[in-house]
Amino acid sequence: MSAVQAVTPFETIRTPDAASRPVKIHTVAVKVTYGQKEALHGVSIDIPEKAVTAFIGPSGCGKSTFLRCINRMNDTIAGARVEGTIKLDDQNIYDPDLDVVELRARVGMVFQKPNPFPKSIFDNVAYGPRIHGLARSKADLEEIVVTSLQKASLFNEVKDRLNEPGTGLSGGQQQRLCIARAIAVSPEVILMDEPCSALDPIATAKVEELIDELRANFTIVIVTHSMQQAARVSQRTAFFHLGHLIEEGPTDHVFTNPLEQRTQDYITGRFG
Amino acid sequence: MSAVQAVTPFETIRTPDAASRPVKIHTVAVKVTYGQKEALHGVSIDIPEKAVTAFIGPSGCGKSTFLRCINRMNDTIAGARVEGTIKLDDQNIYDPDLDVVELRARVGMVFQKPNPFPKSIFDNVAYGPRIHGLARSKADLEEIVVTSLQKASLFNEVKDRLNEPGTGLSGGQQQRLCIARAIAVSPEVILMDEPCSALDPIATAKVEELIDELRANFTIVIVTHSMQQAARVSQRTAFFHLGHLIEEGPTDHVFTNPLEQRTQDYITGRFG
Amino acid sequence: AEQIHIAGSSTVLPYATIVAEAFAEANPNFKAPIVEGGGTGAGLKEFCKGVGDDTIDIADASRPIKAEELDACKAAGVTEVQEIRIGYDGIVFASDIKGPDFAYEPADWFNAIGAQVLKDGQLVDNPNAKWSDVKAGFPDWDIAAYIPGEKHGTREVFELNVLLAGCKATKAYDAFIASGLAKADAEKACAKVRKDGKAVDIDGEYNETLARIDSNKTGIGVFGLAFYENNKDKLKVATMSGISPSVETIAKGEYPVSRPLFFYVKKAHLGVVPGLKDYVEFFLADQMIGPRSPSVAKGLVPAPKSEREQVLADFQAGKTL
Amino acid sequence: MTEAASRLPVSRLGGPEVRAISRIDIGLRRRYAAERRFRAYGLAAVTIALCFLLALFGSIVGKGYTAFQQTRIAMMVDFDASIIAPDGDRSPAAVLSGNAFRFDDLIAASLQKTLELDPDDEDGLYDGLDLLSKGSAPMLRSMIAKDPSLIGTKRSVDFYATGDVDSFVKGTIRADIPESQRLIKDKHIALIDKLEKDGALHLAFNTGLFTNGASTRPEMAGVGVALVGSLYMMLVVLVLSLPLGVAGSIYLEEFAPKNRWTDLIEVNINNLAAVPSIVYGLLGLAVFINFAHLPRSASLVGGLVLTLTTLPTIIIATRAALKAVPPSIREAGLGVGASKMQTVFHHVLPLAMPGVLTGTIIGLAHALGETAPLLMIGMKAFIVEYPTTPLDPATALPTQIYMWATEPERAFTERTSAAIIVLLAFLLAMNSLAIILRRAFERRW
Amino acid sequence: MGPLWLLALIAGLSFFGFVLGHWKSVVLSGKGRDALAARPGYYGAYVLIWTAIPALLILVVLSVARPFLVEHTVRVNLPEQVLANPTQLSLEISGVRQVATGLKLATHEELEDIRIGVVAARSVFARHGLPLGEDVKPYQLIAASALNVVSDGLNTAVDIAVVAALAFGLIFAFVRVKPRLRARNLVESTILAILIGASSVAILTTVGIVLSLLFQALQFFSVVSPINFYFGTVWDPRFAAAGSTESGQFGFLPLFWGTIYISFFAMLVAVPIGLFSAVYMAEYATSKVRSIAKPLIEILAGVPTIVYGFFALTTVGPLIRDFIALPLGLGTSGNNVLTAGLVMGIMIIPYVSSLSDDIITAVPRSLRDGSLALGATRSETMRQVILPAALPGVVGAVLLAVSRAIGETMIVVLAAGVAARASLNPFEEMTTITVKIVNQLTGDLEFTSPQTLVAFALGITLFVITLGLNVLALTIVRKYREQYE
Ligand SMILES: Nc1ncnc2c1ncn2[C@@H]1O[C@H](COP(=O)(O)OP(=O)(O)OP(=O)(O)O)[C@@H](O)[C@H]1O
Ligand SMILES: Nc1ncnc2c1ncn2[C@@H]1O[C@H](COP(=O)(O)OP(=O)(O)OP(=O)(O)O)[C@@H](O)[C@H]1O
Ligand SMILES: [Mg+2]
Ligand SMILES: [Mg+2]
Repeated sequence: MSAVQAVTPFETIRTPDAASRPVKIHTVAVKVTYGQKEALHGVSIDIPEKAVTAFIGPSGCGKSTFLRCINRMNDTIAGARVEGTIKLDDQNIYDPDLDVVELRARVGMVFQKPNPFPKSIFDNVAYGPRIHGLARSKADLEEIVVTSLQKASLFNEVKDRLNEPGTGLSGGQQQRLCIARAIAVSPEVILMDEPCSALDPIATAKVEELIDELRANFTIVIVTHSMQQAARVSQRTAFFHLGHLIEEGPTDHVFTNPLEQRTQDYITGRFG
Repeated sequence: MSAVQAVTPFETIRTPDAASRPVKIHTVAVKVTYGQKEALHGVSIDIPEKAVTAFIGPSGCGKSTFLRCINRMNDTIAGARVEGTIKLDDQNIYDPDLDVVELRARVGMVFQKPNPFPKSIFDNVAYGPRIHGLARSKADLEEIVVTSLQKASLFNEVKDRLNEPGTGLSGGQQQRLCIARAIAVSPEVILMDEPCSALDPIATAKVEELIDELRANFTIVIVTHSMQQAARVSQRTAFFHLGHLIEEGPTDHVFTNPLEQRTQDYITGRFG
Repeated sequence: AEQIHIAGSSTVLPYATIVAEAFAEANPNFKAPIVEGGGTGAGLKEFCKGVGDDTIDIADASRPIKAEELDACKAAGVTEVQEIRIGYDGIVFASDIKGPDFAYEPADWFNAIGAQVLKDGQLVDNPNAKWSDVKAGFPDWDIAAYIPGEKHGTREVFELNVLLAGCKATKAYDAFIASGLAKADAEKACAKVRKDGKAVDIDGEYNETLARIDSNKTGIGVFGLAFYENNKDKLKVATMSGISPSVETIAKGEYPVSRPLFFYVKKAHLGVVPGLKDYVEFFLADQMIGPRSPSVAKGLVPAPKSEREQVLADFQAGKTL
Repeated sequence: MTEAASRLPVSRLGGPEVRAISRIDIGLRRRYAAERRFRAYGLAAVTIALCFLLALFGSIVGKGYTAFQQTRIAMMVDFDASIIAPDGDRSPAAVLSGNAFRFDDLIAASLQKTLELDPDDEDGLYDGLDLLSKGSAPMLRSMIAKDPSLIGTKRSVDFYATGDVDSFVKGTIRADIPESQRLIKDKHIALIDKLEKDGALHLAFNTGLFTNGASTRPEMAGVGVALVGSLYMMLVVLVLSLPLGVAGSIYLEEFAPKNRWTDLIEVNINNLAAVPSIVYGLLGLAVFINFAHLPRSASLVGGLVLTLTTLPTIIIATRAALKAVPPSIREAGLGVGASKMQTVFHHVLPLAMPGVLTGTIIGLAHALGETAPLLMIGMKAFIVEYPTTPLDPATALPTQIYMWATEPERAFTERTSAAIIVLLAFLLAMNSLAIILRRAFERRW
Repeated sequence: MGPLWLLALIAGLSFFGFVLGHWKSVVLSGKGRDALAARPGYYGAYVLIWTAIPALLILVVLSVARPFLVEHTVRVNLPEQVLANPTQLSLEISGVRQVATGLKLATHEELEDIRIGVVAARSVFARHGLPLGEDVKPYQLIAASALNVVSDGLNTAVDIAVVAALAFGLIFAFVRVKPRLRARNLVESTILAILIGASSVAILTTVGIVLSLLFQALQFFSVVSPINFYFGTVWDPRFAAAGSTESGQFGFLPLFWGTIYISFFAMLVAVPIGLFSAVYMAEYATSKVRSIAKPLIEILAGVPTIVYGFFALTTVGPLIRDFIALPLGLGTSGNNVLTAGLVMGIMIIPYVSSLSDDIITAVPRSLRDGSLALGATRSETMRQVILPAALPGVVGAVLLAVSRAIGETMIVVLAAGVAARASLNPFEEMTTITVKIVNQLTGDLEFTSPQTLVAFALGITLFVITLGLNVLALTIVRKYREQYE
């Protein structure tokens, strides 16, 4: 509990480190078109390994779109077309030879709108480990589920009702369930689209805690609308605007000393 | 523009007034049970007219549940049972004689998860006015739609694509669409379940602006996880915890001088 | 083929099944024959598909096989077809039991449902709306005649023995000839049935006709003799040219409306399909289609003994078409 | 700077607020009337549908229930060894062979005793025999063949009365019309009365209706063969059409690229549903019998043809159900690294299951009642012997019903309705499993 | 081994293969050098597929080839004069086959007797319960014993081939099981292939249907000109008097009109009742009522059509005649379009109601909530939000119902009659294309006449018409579909 007490929502930046790391995801000129509409106009960014990268930007600027490119979830949208290069560990993920399923197993995702399966809470979390064979035994599986739920700080609330449907949870609980579901398969990269939008400050703090913990081993990309959150958890920040990547750099730089006026304006809420 | 510029996300409380107002919604010992599980254990609260009341509390504490009681949306959940009294303008809304449709027309709601209809953006907003016959003519209807979208500060982003489906919007855009949809029928009471959760600070500020403006004529209840937001927009704040209403009062009181330790702890993020 | 397979006319079907059943009972060591309905055309089509294991052995027919069909048979390798004539089918006219008695002449039917009839010496589109218009003394009923559909073998008999006869009797035939039609065309014109709904084609079975009379008590239906016999508590039969239809009057040739029934045997199968030869012989036995046989009880009009003997002899002699 | 911002103050003046102050009439009264009407239409629709069902059921059951009982005539039979086994050989084979008329003698003898006839009264004997089913002698013979120990004993045997007697006893042949029009003669009625008084003539449950094969004698006819044939066919249909239909739909809906080709296929499958079933019969005749040389009249072929007729229904239902599953479910599955195949089989298909099962229920119901295609492949047939495998000749319930419906004898009329009841019972039994399954899969989200 | 035994063997070994593959992958992963690329189950399935599919293929191929081989054997053993008559051949072959069966039944001594000719084979076989139509000819005996030899040999060959395939597949796949092997992808592509195969059944069916109709339709059109057929207004394919060649009038239009008219009335009954029932069950009824009403209504689809037919003929038709047609002076017939439409409509109610109900229930609740929260009544929600979202499914259901209506015969025959007429008055008799297809195919008419062949022309025309209907429906759905989420 001490950790939680240390973080109060009104405190400011938890000084992220600015160490340079190998690149995990390398993208060049990624363009996305939905039907006629171009939603991303050529985004090039390098996402470092074992660090948290935050995407910020006004609503509708293409953050989710870009995130969904990284694990090729845009494939599922009829009419969505992706151009450009995205490399994960030097492998082009839009390579026709690439196994999308493996990619998605390596690059997990928490969606913006929580979408639990209409199954029990337990099965929601156990599904990933089951199909990937991460558990050797039933006990193993249970442990994975419990740990994941605990990490997503949902366990206490649902421990008596693991067999009830995940769709019967509150909004914030569903969101945490989806986080638990994503981390249960321990992917190398975790893409989180506003994972704390429906969470109260304490739950948020715990999830941030989790993210901080995860970055020791995983690469994390998080979309957030909260500057504070970006400042607190991320090491690098990318600012999107109207389908363009405006600026990208170490979080403290971006927040304290942005290169672009638009970034400055957005961060200070003086946008227009 | 001046209004927008005045609000920066890092500023603090916009001193809400503490004037006393007639009660709009009066609830006594509201209990809600989902199947076996009691989600609310008897909540009694008075919600004043023409003011903004904020519900705060940790995820899963029953805020949405309570909100859904006020316009009887819980009726639609199989297995949900509501006990106690809820009066709107002295009329018991659980009275079997009461007209639910009229109630819901008077008490609008923005859901936690944005749920646009699979119709065009225009039709999404026009739906309510159409069924209630609020527009005398096509031009009238168009005006309502445009104004509502403008108020939800979505208009600029979608003005070229009013005929495209609302489901093709980004998460934050969908949320604003749902706000526009709700205000288009100008209900007396507007229940907003985390209306800004997917919005960037500027959009949030605009929505807060809108809420502030609306309270001149409407009663507003808003669920939020952001203390700052509650402090900024609400005149009264209610704190929920584990299905109980812990404390309720003028917002500045609650935030600066809470009666209960738990409230204090929650607000300062020192919970547990 | 382990067992005899029969298909064809649904008029012959009841007799074929009676014989098949009796045959199976009398010869427990043969498997019971399979008898299908489906209509003469369909049966002959299956029959003429070829010889061999997966083709049928016998086709029941309510009309003689046509030359084209025989050609098709031969083209498919069914070169030797033996024709067996089993007896006759009587066709009767009946109405609801509660109604009055009818005594028809062919001319009445022609005047009632012919497309064009003679009126005051002129050929006109049939103007008769009620039976009383056809002949004084008939009841004041709207004409509603349920006649066999055009695809039925019975229809041909009806046209030939009733309509054409009536046409000739009313001199309409002469009028057709006089109007310049060739003989064949005049016969066709005689057989033409009015299309204004007073004559209703029944493509189904006699039960359907009965149900129609049930729902329209003033309707007159065309039935098989057997069907009438089994429903004479519901139906009242009419006489034709003064003769009341019965097995005896038809067998004697007094009652005019009847037709022969047949089945066709693939000679090539005789040696191969167990029991086929025995079945045919069994069929032709007195106990099966003789005057006191169950087939006759079911409505088959038996052929004279000499005729039956001749058919059997022809079969045994291997006579083919 | 932006347009929205500059317009904001303006819209504050007009717009919804103004209206809000004097609450406008939202036409509730009219809308409630519409709501009530809508609901009433719904209720009316369900009620009408159920009334139709009730009317149909009423008429069928009303006509058919009597067929479950049957008139029997109990007579003492002296299983005289000297008649049955004149050469002393009591083996079943010997019973079955030899002079078939010796069993008629047995029956005549016991009839004479039962009716207390003068041995020389031939007319009386024939009148008596008229009451008994013509199948009595074969019945007696197979009875003895089955149990040769009967030979030499005396035993009361329940003989079937003929269909006409049965109908008369049940009242479907009326006695109050002149004898010439009546289907049963006065002398027979007298005998029936006498037998009834003696207690020999009685009604018993008609087991033969369920166990016997086809017969030209209504009293001995049963739907046994048809039942087995239908059972085989439905098994074939279920085993083939459900997996084929579901697998095909999954491919078309979830995997196939969306292009003109798949559009064409979709239209095509919808169109297959509109092909008259007799055309499927023609196809089955050409493919399964003429080309693949499967035997005619076999329930396997019937099942295959019906599979083809059922497939479109199942595919259309399944595709509609798959379409109705929200895409977010698919995303959730893919998002945790499940393959498309896994997502479909683990999440999408279970959610679509109610629709799949509805398609199956309706498709099978249709298939069970279908006759036209069976006509083409020789399954509307007179078949006495039970099929032991799906390759043996068999008939089906609906074709049996049609055949009985065309029989002239009165006794077949009630049996037709009885056979329909059997078919409906079969249908209910078949569907109940699917219905239970469907209930299990139904969930709202 | 018989085919059933072989199938059982394949099933057994496949299962064994599954276990082996599973086991090996587990053991390999336990050694911990490489992580498995897929779940052990997929390795099992991989081995299973390799074990079962080649063996099954071989079994199928050999079973298909077998009759040809057997026939060939018999043929080479038949004397010239028999071979000279090719049409008799199949009969001869079946005769030989029976003899061959008999030879297997007979005992050793009996065979010897038959060979030296002391007893007739026929009587020997009869003793074993195999009746033959006629005496066995010597060449038949020769051919039959050759056949027995070959077919025994074939049996052994099949056994060996299948066992070899099993062994090969099992070992091959087992050896290939390595942690790096992407078993899941391989298994899934096999499943995909199976799915494609399943969907191609529908396509093949179409091809089959078109082919089975086309040739005879063309034959028909060589006798009757398509113009007379398609634009003819009189349907009167007169029963050609014996020997005559005249064929009659084949006007398609009255049938077409009858089909449209009757189907229209059927839909007029089924669509509102079905849709409203679906809406009621999905939205208003308690789950208990729904769980009873839905299966009950589904029974309507399973009642044999003859029941509907007689219901129409004896009950509905007279009612309509006596209470509507006669008072209005519109008709005197108990057989009419209205009756047929009404009764057919009843039959197809469940197609609309049950399928629509499922689809309506599948629409996510959030949409419903969204509408209700705006103050929409339930009916408004249903009409304006849920039904549009459920449109593709509902249209599919309606199409299915139309299809069923178009394909129905018995009801039309009994309720509307078989008279081909075109009239606007729904109280008159009319008939449909399908009725005529069935009638022309099953009557007593000669099968080579245009009167029978016209059924094929009607069939293919109907096919094309309904195809157009479906294209139209697809376009409508595309246009108005509201894809949720
Ligand atoms: N449909 C349901 N069935 C069963 N339990 C439910 C259902 N909806 C909510 N609950 C439970 O009721 C409790 C209150 O839920 P509610 O949605 O009101 O929480 P909340 O305060 O809105 O939380 P959040 O901030 O996460 O949205 C939670 O424990 C939740 O799991
Ligand atoms: N399926 C779609 N079809 C058409 N346009 C889309 C679709 N999804 C997103 N868009 C459009 O693409 C743009 C970028 O959307 P995206 O969801 O990436 O925004 P975002 O940055 O995630 O916004 P938010 O913060 O509101 O979630 C938006 O203008 C949106 O309207
Ligand atoms: Mg987004
Ligand atoms: Mg909530």
